[in-house]
Amino acid sequence: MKANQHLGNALLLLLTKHGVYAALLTLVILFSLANRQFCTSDNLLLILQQASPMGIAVVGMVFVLLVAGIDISVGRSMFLISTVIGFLGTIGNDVLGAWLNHSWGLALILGLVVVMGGMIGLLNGVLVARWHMLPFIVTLATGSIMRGVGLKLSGSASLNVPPKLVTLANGRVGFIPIVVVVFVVVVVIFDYVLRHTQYGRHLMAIGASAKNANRAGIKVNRNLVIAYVVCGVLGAVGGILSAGQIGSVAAGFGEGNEFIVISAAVLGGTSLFGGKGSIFPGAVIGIILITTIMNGLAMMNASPFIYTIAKGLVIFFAIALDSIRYRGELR
Amino acid sequence: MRNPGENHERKVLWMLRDMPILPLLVGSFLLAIAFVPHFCTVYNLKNYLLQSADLLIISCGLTFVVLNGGIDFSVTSVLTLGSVLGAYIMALSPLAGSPALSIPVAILAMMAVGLLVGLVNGLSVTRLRMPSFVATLATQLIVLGLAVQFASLVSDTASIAGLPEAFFVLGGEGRYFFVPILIAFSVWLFSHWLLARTIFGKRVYAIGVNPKASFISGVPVKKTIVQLMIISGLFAGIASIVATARNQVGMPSLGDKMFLTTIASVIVGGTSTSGGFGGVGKTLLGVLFITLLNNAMNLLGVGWEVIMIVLGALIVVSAAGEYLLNHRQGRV
Amino acid sequence: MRKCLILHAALLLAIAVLVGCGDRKDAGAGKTITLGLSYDSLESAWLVVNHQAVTEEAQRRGAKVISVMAEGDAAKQNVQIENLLARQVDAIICFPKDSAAIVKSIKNCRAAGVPIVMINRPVSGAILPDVQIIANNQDMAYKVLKSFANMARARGATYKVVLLIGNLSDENAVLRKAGHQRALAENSDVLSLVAEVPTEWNQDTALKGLQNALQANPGASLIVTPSDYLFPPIRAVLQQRSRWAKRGEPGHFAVVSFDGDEVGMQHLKDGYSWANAAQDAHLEAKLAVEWAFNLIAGRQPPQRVIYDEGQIVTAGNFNEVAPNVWSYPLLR
Amino acid sequence: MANVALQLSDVRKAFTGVQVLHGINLDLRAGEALGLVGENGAGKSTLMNIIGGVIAMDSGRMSLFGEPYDPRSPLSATELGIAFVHQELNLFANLTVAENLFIAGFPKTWFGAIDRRAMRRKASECIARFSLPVTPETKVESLSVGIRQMIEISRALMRNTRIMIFDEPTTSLSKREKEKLFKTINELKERGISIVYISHILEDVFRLCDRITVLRDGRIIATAPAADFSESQLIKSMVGREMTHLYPTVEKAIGSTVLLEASRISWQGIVKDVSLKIREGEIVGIYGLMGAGRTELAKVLFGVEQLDKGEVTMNGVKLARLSPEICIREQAAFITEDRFNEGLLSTKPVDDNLDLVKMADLQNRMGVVNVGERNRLNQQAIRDLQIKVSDSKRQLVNSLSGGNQQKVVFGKWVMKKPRILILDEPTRGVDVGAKFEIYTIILNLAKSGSAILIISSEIEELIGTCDRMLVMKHGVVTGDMPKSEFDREKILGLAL
Repeated sequence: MKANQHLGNALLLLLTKHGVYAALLTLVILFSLANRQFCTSDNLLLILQQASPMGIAVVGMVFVLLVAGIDISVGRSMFLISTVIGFLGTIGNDVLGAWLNHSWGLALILGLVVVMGGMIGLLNGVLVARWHMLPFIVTLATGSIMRGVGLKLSGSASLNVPPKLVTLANGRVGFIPIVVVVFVVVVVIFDYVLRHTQYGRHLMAIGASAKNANRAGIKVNRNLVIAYVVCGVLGAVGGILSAGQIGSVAAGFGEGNEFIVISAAVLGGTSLFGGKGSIFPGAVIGIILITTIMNGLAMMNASPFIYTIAKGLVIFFAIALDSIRYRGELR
Repeated sequence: MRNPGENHERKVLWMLRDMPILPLLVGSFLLAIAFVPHFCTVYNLKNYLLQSADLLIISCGLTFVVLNGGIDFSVTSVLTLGSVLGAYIMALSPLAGSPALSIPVAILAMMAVGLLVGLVNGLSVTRLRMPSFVATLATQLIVLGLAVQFASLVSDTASIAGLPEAFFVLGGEGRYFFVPILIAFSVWLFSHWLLARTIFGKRVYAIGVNPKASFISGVPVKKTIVQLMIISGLFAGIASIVATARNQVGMPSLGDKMFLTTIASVIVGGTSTSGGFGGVGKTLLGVLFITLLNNAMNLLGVGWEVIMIVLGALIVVSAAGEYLLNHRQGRV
Repeated sequence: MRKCLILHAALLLAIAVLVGCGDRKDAGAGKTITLGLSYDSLESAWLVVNHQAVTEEAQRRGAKVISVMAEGDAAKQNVQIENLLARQVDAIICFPKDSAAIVKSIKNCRAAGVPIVMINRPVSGAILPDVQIIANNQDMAYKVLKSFANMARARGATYKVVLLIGNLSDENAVLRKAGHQRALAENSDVLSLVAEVPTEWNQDTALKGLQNALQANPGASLIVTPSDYLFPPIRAVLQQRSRWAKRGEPGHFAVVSFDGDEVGMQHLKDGYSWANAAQDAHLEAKLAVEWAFNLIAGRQPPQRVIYDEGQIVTAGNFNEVAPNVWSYPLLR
Repeated sequence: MANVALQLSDVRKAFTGVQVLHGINLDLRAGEALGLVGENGAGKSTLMNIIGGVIAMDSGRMSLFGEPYDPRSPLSATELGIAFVHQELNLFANLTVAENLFIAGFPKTWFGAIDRRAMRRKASECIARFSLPVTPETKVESLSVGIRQMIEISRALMRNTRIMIFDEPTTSLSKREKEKLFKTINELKERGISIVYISHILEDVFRLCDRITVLRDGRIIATAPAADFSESQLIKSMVGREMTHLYPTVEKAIGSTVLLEASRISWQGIVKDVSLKIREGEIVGIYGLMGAGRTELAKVLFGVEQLDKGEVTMNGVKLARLSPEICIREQAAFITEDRFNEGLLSTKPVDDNLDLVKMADLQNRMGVVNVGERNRLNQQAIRDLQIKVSDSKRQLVNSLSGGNQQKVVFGKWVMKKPRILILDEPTRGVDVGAKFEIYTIILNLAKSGSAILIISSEIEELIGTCDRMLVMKHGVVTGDMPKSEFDREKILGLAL
């Protein structure tokens, strides 16, 4: 019986560690068999391109999940940030208009709204760390506030984003889409931060045990807040690129993106209970897997509602696997 | 305590701490009567109660889960799937011809949907040890997907119309406006009875405060958690009956936007998000307050986006207030 | 203690301010007519213009306008219309979210004796509103695609079609799909359908769906969209594939559209699209307000449905027809 | 006095009204190893936590190398050169050995990233010193507890440490690891670092320490060079207190029926092959030091943890599966040592705590609790146990004194009229007066025919109340003696 249990545990470990690769491989083979167009370099690039904006947000989410937090406001902060950009275009101020049409001016404005994303993260972080509120309640509430503010700004109309941004988000360097380049850069930077800086290692430590971390002299609250700020910043970048890809921000923009982002992180092996997870390969493989599922289902002409069900099943199983060894309270 | 002069102050404080929403509700109500045009008309007060009905039912269910320190995101999807399934049975299925048969079957089916989803949630939490906020996030997606997929399979248009007239009574059609109010009130009364009088209720509170001590004291922790998740789902199923009857169609978008108001009702009402404190009495006040806010702002022509902002801010303020009060009391 | 009281006082004050912000000039107003506007959302440029035109037209006629927005929630729209009725508006002009679910509101209006006029989006159900001002969706969708097919036949070109589909809870989307499909069937010599892309009226869904559909069908050469609202994702996808080119330029990808709003007409003028079925935002607004006033005065319309016959603008007749389209003055 | 590293004068501390430290005066000299011995609950941990900045003292003064010393947090203590090696491990399992060693401050390159090469180099040195079978890149989660502890010690050594406090460092080390540790400690002494060494293993204390301080009941009994003590003297001064509290005398008879029987119980290597039998009316005590497996035994007996091997029989019924629910059905009760986390709903009123176990019997077929009966029983329990509470409906349990809190826990179980009681540290954190009342409750329960198992780290208490005593050490029962053979030194000798 003992031996059996050991075998089971080993199998489980294998599944949690490498299951995502197996799943990806199986899916790629299945979809390739189902549609000849699937396994072309064009389509694989397309998958990367579709995955990139959300992938950037997943990187931020990993930071928050590592300290056993969660941010379900990320979709709505994407909406607010993008709406602000669209809104600036509708003000009709000549100077502002000129800026939006100028590369450097646009860069500055984008920089400012990304900072705004950081401020949103700061608010979430402070409420969670200093005021000891449950992360999912905090971010549910701030999310609804952001959505309200965004709708107020746009008057619930769809707004166009600056053409320069559209060109940026849909452009290519050589044959590689720019968004993919941005994604890679973000992954490289933040993977480095996580692995090779004191901050990153402290995050892992806090996730493993906040009490021990405090005893070891780590500034737990400050690091926690920074994690939420990172999540806010990267969520904003992802949102901006996603809006740029579409070319406009409608009232429904960003709704439900938090599902994709969180489930991608968890699929990539990041634990909801903190202290475990990675950006490369974890987050990257997670978002690619989800995008592949969506892409492949579309190629098989599946009903779009199946996507929702598939998304739900994916997140359910990813989290069920993550939870099996959890020994805390049931709630 | 030591100083008799403090006694009165302590009583007020006790009341404010225990039911901070009550003076707010009364105050807002008076403000609304005084300043909101057409608020205090029979037509509007009737609307007000009708609008609270389904919210109260669904919030009561959610209260049980929040009392355990958890959350149930899937209630809105249960509302949706129930609505679509019930409407299908009443309007499109082979039973559709005989309302006398199809209506009860539909009602049972809608409740069964809630029961089933609640069971899955409960088992996910207890057996698979998933935290409820992600387990239900996932079931929310799955159930919503099922609802929309089902609707698109059985009907060309997304919403399913053509329900039997008799069913609308449950939604308060015409002179039967008291029916949904009565249903909601019975559900509330039942919840209150469960929590205040039965052993199940006592166990819910005990587990919410200290699951470990409850377990050692012989409380069947897992069973109780499954039960309260089932209640949450079941009540969402009942709410789905009332909401469907009220809108008179089966809608795959019925619950989409409802979660915020639901959780806001529970939290603003004063049930603690960390579990063990609160109850449906508070939720009732929360529901009345949130609906009042919605209704009054609507009458004033304030946009829904402003209401969203206000609801979000209220949740933050309630949770922060709870933290402040408890921190000083040394609870936490 | 003091903190607690201050918190309460602050919250009540905030509510009072919110109440104060709302307009309550009509509290004792005399005979001015009040129109209630209930729009689902203002997502597309067409709706923004239409909503504004209705407001201006009503104000020009001396009416006061109260506007509420349902943000894509059909159940909320019903509640909001109830609240409009509570405010004792004289008539309601409604752009419904859900063609079936709105029936409940029509009933409510009947019961309250308040006329309701549907604008642009028709109702599917047994009970129709007093007046519907709608485009002849199916006919226009059929005609616009048919005229494209004729042009194609004249040039000896054949097309592989990707058909975008709107949200099926919107009767407009259902009817336009039917019109498009009829045209496809009748012109199968030049048009062959290779993929249908459901968009849910969501630009992101449309973007991803279209990307995947074009990937799966490299031979596709025509996109048919049921609304100009979907142009941004169409443009983005074609740009990504280097297919966003004018007619006659290498790599050109044909587009046929619907609505005739500023964006769609501009693309037609610039040569990116081939044809557009323009429905008149101003005309529909004018008719709606006119009939709302007529109904208030007790005049009944000759028929329940008043069609905006619309205009089919193509690359061929642009110079003749386009100046008659409402959005023409906005073009660059 | 230039060579005094740390000086404590008149340090006092009380928890919820119970005085734990009564004016401690202590000198720690530079470069010496000071052994600190005493029974559980003597105040060693509290004292060390005050020095380590984990808790604050109520009054008194401390000075560190002549400077006034009053740490606000563990961090400030660390910065001033005081390192702590705790009983419980403070490592992060998800990080590597090297990362754990440097967690408080990584070596950095010029642009702020972690200098992996420097880190690896320094970590390797550290590992080499103990010749641990790890590399700097090994993840801590894959290591044994012993090795983890060595890493924790190394971590403390890495800092500019002047004083090191070891709290039971060897409990999970193998013999070889222990030898290495001792060698290191001697090296440290030579480098002028002061050591405080807390241990129950007197042999080790004698071997390592220059001086030994004995702490008892929050007072320092003796401080003298190690050579001045013999082992038996040391034990005597540790336990040799006069009877400070009286024990009630209740006439009772021990019956012949065995109510609780456990045979060959094992759990996770912490409880090994334990058997016991308790008859009706009998009180059996279990004495053991911290980590002897006493608490774990109690939890296994009550089904809180699932046993790996063995059988439990209650009331003559062999139980196939154990859980609190099932045990309660067999009329068993369990009072845990951790009142706050496992015993009470501390933020709830007294009434809600008292009825927690009993309420299952007060429901009708609909599950409705008979509130009148409940209130009557609650009031009766409050009267019987003399719980001092003004309004049992409103007053929160955590506002009561320790003794009354414990009586509430007793009340919760006594209401059920249990036949079998398992009591783990029943008088912990309870003042002297309330202790007497609690003993009375226990003895009266035994008189009414219940079988009682008391686990305690206070020998006095067991001698005063028990009919028979078992001694546990490392999960094994090392002694079993009737009341006539009770002897403090013998008991402690068996436990050490």
